[in-house]
Amino acid sequence: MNSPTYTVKTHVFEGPLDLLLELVIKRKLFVNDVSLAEVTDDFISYIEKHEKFPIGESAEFILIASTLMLIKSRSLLPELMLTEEEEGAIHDLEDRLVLYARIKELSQRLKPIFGKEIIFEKLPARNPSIIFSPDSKTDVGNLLLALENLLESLPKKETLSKVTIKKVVSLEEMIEKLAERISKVGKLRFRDLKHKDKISVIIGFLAMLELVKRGAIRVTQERAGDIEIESASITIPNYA
Amino acid sequence: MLEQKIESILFFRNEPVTLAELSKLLKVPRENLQFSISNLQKEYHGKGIVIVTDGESVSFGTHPVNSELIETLQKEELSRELGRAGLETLAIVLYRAPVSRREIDHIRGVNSTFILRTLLIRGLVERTEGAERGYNYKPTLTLLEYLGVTKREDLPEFGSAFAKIEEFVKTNPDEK
Amino acid sequence: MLEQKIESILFFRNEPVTLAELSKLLKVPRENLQFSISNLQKEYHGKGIVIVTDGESVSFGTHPVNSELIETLQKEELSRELGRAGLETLAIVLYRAPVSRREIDHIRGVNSTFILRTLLIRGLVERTEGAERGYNYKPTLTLLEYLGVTKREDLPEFGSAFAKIEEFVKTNPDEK
Repeated sequence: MNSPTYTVKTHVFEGPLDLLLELVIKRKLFVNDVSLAEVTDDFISYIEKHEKFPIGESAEFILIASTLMLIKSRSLLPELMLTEEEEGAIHDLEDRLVLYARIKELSQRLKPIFGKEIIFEKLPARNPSIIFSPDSKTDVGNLLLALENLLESLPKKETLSKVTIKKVVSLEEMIEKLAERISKVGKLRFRDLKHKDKISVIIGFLAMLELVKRGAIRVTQERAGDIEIESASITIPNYA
Repeated sequence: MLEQKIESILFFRNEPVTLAELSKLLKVPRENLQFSISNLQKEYHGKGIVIVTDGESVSFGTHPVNSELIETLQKEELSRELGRAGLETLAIVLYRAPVSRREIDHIRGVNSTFILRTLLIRGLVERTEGAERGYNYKPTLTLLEYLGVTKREDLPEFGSAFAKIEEFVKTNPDEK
Repeated sequence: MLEQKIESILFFRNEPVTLAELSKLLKVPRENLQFSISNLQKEYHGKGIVIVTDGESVSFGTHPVNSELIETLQKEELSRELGRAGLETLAIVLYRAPVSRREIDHIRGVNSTFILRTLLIRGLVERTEGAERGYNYKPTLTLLEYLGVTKREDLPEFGSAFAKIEEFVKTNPDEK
């Protein structure tokens, strides 16, 4: 009943776009791929701390996380070529974020006028002339039918759309492929990315990406599909 | 402006308002009101709505040239099909009376203000003073007779339909 | 005169009247009605009653400047509370109607079923049959009335709400 994580989420952020926008605005940035790359880590670490979202929402969080990951990969490794679909996903996220920011601005314009100077419709007549006037369908059969249709359409527990589940399931796959492609660009390979959950896969991946960029790890390829990371930290030259 | 305020009040109240009441509401002496009202009467000259007064109370009314049109409208209103909204609202009132508007809204998932007004005017439902400040709605005797139902248990599937509504209301409590 | 007749009907009816009804009742094409209604809106400028329309329905209402005065006559309690989710959803519906639930979800990045239900029950938004099998959502006259505007175009920044965004979306794909 009172799940603390749920409380935190609803009181702080209305979903992943809200969170992402807040992170961008907090750094006084405009929405573009540079700012999104910058806030990627914050975004992921927020999800990590609030892992127990309702399933539908965590799916949306993970989808957006995966797009951010693409953005960040590209910003760190400009040689990385993204597919048209991936580019599309990035643009779509940027467009959504810009639109959402605008909606928020507009909602702030509505806030001060809502319920301030109301236009009232007239009160219903106090003593209307009442004439018994059923219509052609006023009989017990049709009334029961109307009731049954209504009962049928009453809201039920939200089920996650199949599309979303499919997208989330394929996330891991996407990361593996991306890792493989990065390994080609960066001449390196990764250790097995099969973590216990998707978020740690993303986090592991991002952390690794960062390290690769800094040249802090060297990865050797044993055989196709098998990834190994070797720490290079001992050999980092010390310029101090 | 005084005229503006009078217009708003008369329109909103939708029934004759006495000068005494207007005077109290607007904190303005009667004479000023009389002056403004006669101004308004001139202003509305030639319009579809008119200001009617007997010197004691005032109200808006429709212009008599359109009385035939209004009669047609009235008849048309009463003979119109109730539609899905009307039938489902009426069904809820039948199966769950006495029921508040709030509960009807909650079950239907949409606002029922206007449709309930229609059902009232058409003599299909009536309201009784409810618990808090709201009204409760129940079917009229005429409707029950017309449907051939002497008690609501006679309604088809009464038990199971009632139980389903009950379950929904219980598992989806009204937040407010 | 058409304006006169419209005035009489609007005043007589206890709820907003659709243009479709008016057109049928008065045997006049929609365009003529739209013209007359916009004439009426101008005619009532500065008066104590206003004409509210969303292009689909029309209603008389009291002038927003008299809001406080009329509220003292109102027995029903008004609920002015509206959380962030509610405001955002209303903004989407107001500035982008007709809009499907999916679009609303997509813009906000969260499921809007629950908040839409609340807004429907409060009578601030309504649904219309959409293209496929889903519903579309649009603002009700009640919502415009709550905001004190007589038409959507009078909402803050209505015309320019998305001008900049459209530019961004247009140029965004070739940014790189």
